Amino acid sequence: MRAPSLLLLALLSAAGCRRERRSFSEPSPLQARVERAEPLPSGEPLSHFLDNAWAVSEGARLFGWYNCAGCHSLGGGGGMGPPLRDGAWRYGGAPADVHRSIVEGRPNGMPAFGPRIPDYQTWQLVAYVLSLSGRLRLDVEPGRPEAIAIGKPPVMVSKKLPSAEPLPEAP
Amino acid sequence: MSERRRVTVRELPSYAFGPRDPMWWGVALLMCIEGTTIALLLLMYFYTRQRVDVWPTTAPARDSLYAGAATTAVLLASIVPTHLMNGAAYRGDLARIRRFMVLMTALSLAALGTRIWEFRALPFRWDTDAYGSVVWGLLTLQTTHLGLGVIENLMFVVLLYRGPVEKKHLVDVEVNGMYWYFVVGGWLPIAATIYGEALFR
Amino acid sequence: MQASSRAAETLFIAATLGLLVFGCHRGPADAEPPTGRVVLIGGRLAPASGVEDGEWRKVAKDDANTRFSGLATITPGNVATLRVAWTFKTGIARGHEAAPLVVGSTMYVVTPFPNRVHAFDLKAPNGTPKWTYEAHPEARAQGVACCDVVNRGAAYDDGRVFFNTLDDHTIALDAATGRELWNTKLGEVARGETMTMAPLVVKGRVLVGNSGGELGVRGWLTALDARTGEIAWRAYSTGPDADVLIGAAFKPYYAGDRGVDLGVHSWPPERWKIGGGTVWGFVSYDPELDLLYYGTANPGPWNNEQRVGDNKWTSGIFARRPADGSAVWFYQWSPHDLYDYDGVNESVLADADTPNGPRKLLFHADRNGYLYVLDRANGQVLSATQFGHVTTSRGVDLTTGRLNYVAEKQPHVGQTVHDICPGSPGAKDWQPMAFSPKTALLYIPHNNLCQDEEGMQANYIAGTPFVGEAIKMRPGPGGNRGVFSAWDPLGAREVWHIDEDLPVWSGALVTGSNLVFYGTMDGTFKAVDAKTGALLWHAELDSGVVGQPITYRGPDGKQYVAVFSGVGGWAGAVVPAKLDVTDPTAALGFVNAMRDLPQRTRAGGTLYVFTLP
Amino acid sequence: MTSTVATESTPDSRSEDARLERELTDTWRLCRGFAGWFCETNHTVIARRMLVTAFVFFALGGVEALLMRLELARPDNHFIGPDRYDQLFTVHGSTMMFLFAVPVMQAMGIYLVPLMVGARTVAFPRLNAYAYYTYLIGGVFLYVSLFTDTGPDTGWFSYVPLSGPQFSPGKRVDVWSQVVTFTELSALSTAANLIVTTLKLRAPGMALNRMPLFVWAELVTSFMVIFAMPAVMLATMCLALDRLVGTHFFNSAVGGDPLLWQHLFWFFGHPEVYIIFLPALGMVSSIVVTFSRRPVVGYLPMVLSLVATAFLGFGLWVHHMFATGLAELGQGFFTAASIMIAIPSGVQIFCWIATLWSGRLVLATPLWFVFGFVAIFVVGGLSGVMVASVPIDLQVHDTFFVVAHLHYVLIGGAVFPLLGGIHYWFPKLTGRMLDERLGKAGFVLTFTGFNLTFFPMHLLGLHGMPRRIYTYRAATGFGPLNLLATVGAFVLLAGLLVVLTNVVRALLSGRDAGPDPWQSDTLEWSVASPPAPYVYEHLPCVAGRYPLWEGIRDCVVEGMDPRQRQVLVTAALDAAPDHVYVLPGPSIWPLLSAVATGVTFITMIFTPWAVPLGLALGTVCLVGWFWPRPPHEPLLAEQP
Amino acid sequence: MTGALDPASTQALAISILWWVFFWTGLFVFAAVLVALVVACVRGRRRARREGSAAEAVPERSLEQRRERAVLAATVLSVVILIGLLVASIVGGRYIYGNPSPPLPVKVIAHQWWWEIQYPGPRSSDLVVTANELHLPAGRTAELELQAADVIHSLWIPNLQGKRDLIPGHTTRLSILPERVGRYDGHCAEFCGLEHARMELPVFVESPERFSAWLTAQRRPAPAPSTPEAERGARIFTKGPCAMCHTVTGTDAAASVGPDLTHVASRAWLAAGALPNSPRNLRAWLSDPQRLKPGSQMPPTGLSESELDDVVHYLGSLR
Repeated sequence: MRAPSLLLLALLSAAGCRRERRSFSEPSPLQARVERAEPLPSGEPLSHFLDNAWAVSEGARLFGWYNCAGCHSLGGGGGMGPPLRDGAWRYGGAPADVHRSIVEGRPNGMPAFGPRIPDYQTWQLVAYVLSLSGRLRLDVEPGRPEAIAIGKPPVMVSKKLPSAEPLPEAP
Repeated sequence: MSERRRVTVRELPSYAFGPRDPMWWGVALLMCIEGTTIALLLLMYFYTRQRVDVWPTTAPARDSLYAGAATTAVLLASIVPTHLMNGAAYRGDLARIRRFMVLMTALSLAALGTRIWEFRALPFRWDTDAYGSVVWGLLTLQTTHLGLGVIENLMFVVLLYRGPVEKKHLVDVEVNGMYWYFVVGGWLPIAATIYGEALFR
Repeated sequence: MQASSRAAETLFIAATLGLLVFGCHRGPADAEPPTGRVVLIGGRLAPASGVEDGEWRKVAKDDANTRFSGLATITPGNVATLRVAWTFKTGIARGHEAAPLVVGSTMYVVTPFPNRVHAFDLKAPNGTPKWTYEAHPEARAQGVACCDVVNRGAAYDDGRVFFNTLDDHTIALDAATGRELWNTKLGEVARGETMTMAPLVVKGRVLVGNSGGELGVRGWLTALDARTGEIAWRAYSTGPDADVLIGAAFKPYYAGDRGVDLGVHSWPPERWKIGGGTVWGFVSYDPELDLLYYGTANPGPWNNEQRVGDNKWTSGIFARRPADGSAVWFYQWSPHDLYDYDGVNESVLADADTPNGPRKLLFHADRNGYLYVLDRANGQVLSATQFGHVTTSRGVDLTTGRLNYVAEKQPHVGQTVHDICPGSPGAKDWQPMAFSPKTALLYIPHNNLCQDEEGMQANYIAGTPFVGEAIKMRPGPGGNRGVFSAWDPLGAREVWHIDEDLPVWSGALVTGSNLVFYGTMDGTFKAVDAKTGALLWHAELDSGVVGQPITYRGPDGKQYVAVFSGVGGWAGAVVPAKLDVTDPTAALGFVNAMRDLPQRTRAGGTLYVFTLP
Repeated sequence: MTSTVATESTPDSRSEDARLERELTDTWRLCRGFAGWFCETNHTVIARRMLVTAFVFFALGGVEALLMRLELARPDNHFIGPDRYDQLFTVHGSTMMFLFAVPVMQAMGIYLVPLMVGARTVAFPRLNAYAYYTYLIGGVFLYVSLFTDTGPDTGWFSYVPLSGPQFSPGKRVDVWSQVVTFTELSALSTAANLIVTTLKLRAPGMALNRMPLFVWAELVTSFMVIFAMPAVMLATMCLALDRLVGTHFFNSAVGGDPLLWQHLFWFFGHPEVYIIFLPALGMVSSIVVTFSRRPVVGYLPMVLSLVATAFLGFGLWVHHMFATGLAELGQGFFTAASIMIAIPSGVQIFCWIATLWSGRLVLATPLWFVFGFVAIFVVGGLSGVMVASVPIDLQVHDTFFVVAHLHYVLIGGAVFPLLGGIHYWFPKLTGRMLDERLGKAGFVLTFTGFNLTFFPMHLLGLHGMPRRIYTYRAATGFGPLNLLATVGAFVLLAGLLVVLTNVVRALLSGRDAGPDPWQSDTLEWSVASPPAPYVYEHLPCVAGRYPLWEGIRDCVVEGMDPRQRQVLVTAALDAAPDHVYVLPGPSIWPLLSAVATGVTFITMIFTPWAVPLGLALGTVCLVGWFWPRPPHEPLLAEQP
Repeated sequence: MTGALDPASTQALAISILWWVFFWTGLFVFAAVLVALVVACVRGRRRARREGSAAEAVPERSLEQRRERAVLAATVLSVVILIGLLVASIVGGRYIYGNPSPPLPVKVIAHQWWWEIQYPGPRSSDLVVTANELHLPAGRTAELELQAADVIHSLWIPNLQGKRDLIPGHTTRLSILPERVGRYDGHCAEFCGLEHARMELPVFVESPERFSAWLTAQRRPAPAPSTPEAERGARIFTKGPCAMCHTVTGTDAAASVGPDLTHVASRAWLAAGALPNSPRNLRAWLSDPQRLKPGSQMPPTGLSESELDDVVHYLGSLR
């Protein structure tokens, strides 16, 4: 009876640690920005951001500061830019694709923020963008902002992150 | 051995009604705690009210007023069987206690039903704005009291019909009646605040 | 089930309320008129310009922006038999706000992005264009177009067709062959600048303006030489007097607009450089006075606490000389605008014989909810009357010309203000009104929207939105989101109005036979009687109508009515862009008021031409 | 009902006493074995567990304080980063206030009040066990969270919007709000228990004006708990709802108000510090009376000042919010109330000094701690009067001056009397005597260490050192005094370790104490040390305020059936016997209910499905708890 | 003796006088209580030695009344003292609010972990926006309008005035009449998150002439870069990450979520009192801000060495 409870405790505390860790000056997991060209790894470094509540809340702050909210609207419902709250992804919904959209921009009007946003902040933005469509763990989802009430996005049925291959070019 | 004064207690009864009974005091203190909580939440309602420019921000629809009136009516009606049940408890008349307890439990379940209708009739959610939060807060708090009351009533019904009914249970019946008065009493100021506001807006 | 039952119930309550409101004849009569209003009694109005030619050479029919055509073959009697003559699918599923042009026997249309120009030979109307010009604008311009990638039409002059592309190019085409004559680049997409307006050609000058007030773009009106495409002059809406072409000739009527370099000193330091005041509406021209009239858009950012001061020369109207652009007078509809009330709406020019002599007038239905009647010679406000439900201001003080705001409704950073009416789209947005000299009435397609608003700190990053407001729009009192009303400008009162469920985002057209045409956002194209507002005919189009209807006499002598369908624009963006209706602040708050639009219509884009059988 | 019968100790009365004792021991026997540990409801057992748990949390809080002192010892020190430091000072504050101060005072009450009023048990023993387990689960939950980097980091009063959903991501503040809910639930249950025990189970003859002052203190404190704790439970519940389901109680953008949180919290916050402080006054009164060998001067003024402190305590919470810029008129009223509350405390001190002045002093260790208490508490009280004045408060609020003030009134005002009380009642709790020399040495070290640590903080505050900073620049000149404070902290640690060794040494090889080592006056000294599970062989009855001194120790109650766990219920005012009811024995349900409450509150942080789960578990526990157990006393003979 | 007890303004003077009144009264009361305690202890011990330590259950009636009267007297005395202190406090309080002459309006907005200061001028274009440094003219009352952009902060300048909270959703006011010229330390006094400790506000009280000279200098837009390094630095600044958050009036960088850097070189401290302003410190700050102020919202810029030199050079030119 003791072993599983200890294991459960260890699991919970690991999840707790990962969710709560405040990491300030850690180097970007994807080396310097200059090596943007190499293929984006999957898995490990992402949980550093996608399972970290602090990274998601920093992403929420930057989503407002860097004017992502201007085109994609505060709640991610879209405006000039496409909505980020529904499950539809024009350029792929995998974290790596969202990261490339931010860094390199997209032809139909998404500006390239690569040289202007430090890399770990880009990953924080990716974490927040995925939380907009309810793709993160429930205990990592950000709370309501201290602003006008927008309401949480409909929790996505499938928590699985979409695959990495991008959709065909939009019409 | 010096002179031993003796206080004999052999003839004293084994139960007593009203403030002579410790359980009565226990529930009275619970009423103080929950009463303070209701009072503070009502103060929060009026504090928030003077900070918001349009109040109620999304007015409760007419449907809510009907639902609120229904709950209030059912709760007020449930006072009668409670009062009669207490009377029967004082006289130890188990048959009448059972009958009124069943009636009271039925009315309390009805109140729970109209409360669900109230929740569904509100045209706003708890996260719509400050007004919605405070109103849902008040309703949820009162529903907790109501829910606890319903569970206790159901337990009493089962106890009175199936279980071994003891003398001290008369006191418990009377105390449960007192708690039910508190549930109804606690609802009146809340209803007046929420629905009164919507009526005279 | 719960949502629909609640919606039904709100409609039921709204309808009863609506009746109450309708009963008390909503309109100016009961609102006590602002003090000191000049009432012109018994005036006779004449259109400023010439006789009916059966064509539609300018988007607004004439320089006076009347959208009135003398044609009368289609009459209230036979309009019921109107049927589709031919259609043309543009193949673009965005907002079609353009007005077709008809010159001789050719019709020219401009589509939204990617801004193709099609010319149709009306002698053989089979829906296939005679020629098509591909502008190939930059794709990234779509990312800085605030309110859908629209284009409001082309201009024709002396065998040339002029139009703007989204990526800030003004292009002239040879009307016969569609060959590009010249192509001038006027703005910088990277700074958020786009161009959507319909040019106006006056005395060999092509007048164009930019848009992008939501991205902190500094507004200007530019005159290009019609033959060569070089820039003749450019008048900015903010900045030092030199940039704004304010010189000795500048004599504004009201004292508040007189001063040196007000375009700089009425802004926090250097903020006029990203101060908005773009020019994306319609331009009017009075040949007798030789004055251009155009409006300037909202100051940037929307959050007014970040731009203390009157923010000259935004949300106002300029009168300029077409030759050198020098400003003659200016009036500010909304000084220190609080709610994004752009001042670009069209100005209809008309003359009136008044007891004390003829008076040159200008009618303007502004987004701040007032219908202004100005003396277009010197810019004096003769009357300013509320033509919609207004809670944000108490009236216009005619002695100082200033709009006095209601303090409690001023948005603040970090505080939500409720029931702001009219909402940011205004009582009337860009949708142009029509004016019939025969009935002397203005036919106004407008909105009935309110909103809750919270100010936020706007952070300027070039090429990204610079707004600073979180908005949730709601239907106004009565529950209907749109109104089409007929208005007597001289009597400053409403004659009749039709409550429309959706905002009336299409232009209006009035004909000599007292017929008024307009379209609704759920795809109904209607004809109503100009005198009574009775619905005479309607047709269901494939998509919502946000275009400008026109009428012309075809080569076969029959009268045709043409209009674009294709829902979009700021109001309809939720459909073509497939926005998420669960986020109330999407599309700067409009989605909260248009949640049901995706079920009411589909995106599309078709040119419909109707005629009698 | 009292009949006086002359009896002498005949052989059969001695054997009859032995039989009585055998039956009582059997009726009130404690549970045996591992499972028994969990179903025990005897109030002395539960109180001892609560005391030990509280002092364990006191030690943990002390370790956190030392880590903070090490971080602040030198300027620009990065021994602990800001994130870890924020967790430390928040958990230090929350542990000391919620997990140590209130529970330890209530534990002393639960242990001593039944003994002092002459009852065999508290009124609701199972509720008492439930209170302890809820408190234990709350404390363990806080420390498990701290060690999984989820320790709260927004201060022990967690001002919104910093503790709100936007600026405190993750579950840290949720842990804090649930721990507060746990401890408040436990405090409310214990308070209700103490009130009913004091009012209904007093020995016959112990009218209200004959109750010992410690019992008065616990009664008044419990009433404060009843009316103060709901405010913080409501506040933390609203904060949890704001954070988890998006309500807008404190969202200033939509009409909520951050000041609403401050009003709600401090409406509880200030009574909370008096809830900690009043039982300490009761302990001082007991110690002063015993070691002055005479009744207290002015019994009635002492009781009235206790009640006055309680009422005034609810009227001055806004003095925590002078800096928020509220209207000046309001501040004037709260300044007056905050200054006036010094009067009841002053009356108490004057009465104690008068008692000492006219008594025959026995300078035992408890009395030394009382002297230490008076010295430190008067300084704390006076700095309190300074903080009550708006202009001065605007200079010293949220600075180290306030840190000094709160430690002077809390450690000085509550911990010193508590240590005195521990030294005074240790013989009763364990049956062993503490060593006087070690006790006095411990006092001296603690007293000097305390002043060395906290007096310099007054100066630091005035110089401009804000509260809750993890480091400071060398140029600010705060370095030397901070170093002095850190050194003082280790001296204070040494003092407390001496007290600990004294306790451990006494437990192992302390002198046997016997029932009444100090020849004290109150009833608990009339029973064995430690008292038997049934406490009184014959329930006592009382004719005066100092029963053991007035030599009427032999008044007894007879007629109780030793074969049943009977409790004599007496009238609230004059304690005339009213009726005798049978108490339920030990039960596992308090533990199960506490676990159910714990599971519900903890899962509530992670998923809203915790509410229906909690409802189901709660219903099961409610039924299990209240379902009648044999032997039954059937209401109607014929019906089943 | 810096801080609250070294007043350099009318308000701080009033408060320090009130403080000394309370201090000496408190000292007197403390001394009296301590003396009473010692005397009681000595008398009690002597009485115990004389009469043994048997409990005296019913003390002598008349002596008891005399003791109760003594307690009553002590209580009455302390009530009188407390009322005196209350009156002193209310009288003292009047000084910290009153401001006779028309005040200099200053707007202070607190952000998470830095101060934004605005000096409105006669015309809108005369507005001066600066950060982390407050200049006040001696002899003239300044009325600070306080707002918070995120959480609750508290502005406290011990030498000049009591503290006032800055609360989101509320506007609070603080009026200061500085008398003595000099540099004083201001602090954030309400816990506001990770870097609450490094949220200081240096305050410079100057003569009115120097103050107006400083103000007109601050009103000028940033000087155009003169040297090639400064030009490169300016381009990196406006095209790179800096323009995402900072404003340099007169250039394209107009973002306002970070401190205004138009005249950053004229400031004495960097990063709200984290370190003194020098090219070396500025370089250290830009290369790794998280080491000096962990948790600050300034990200490491990731610029290369040469880019750093150019930017430091450019920022150095912003006098």
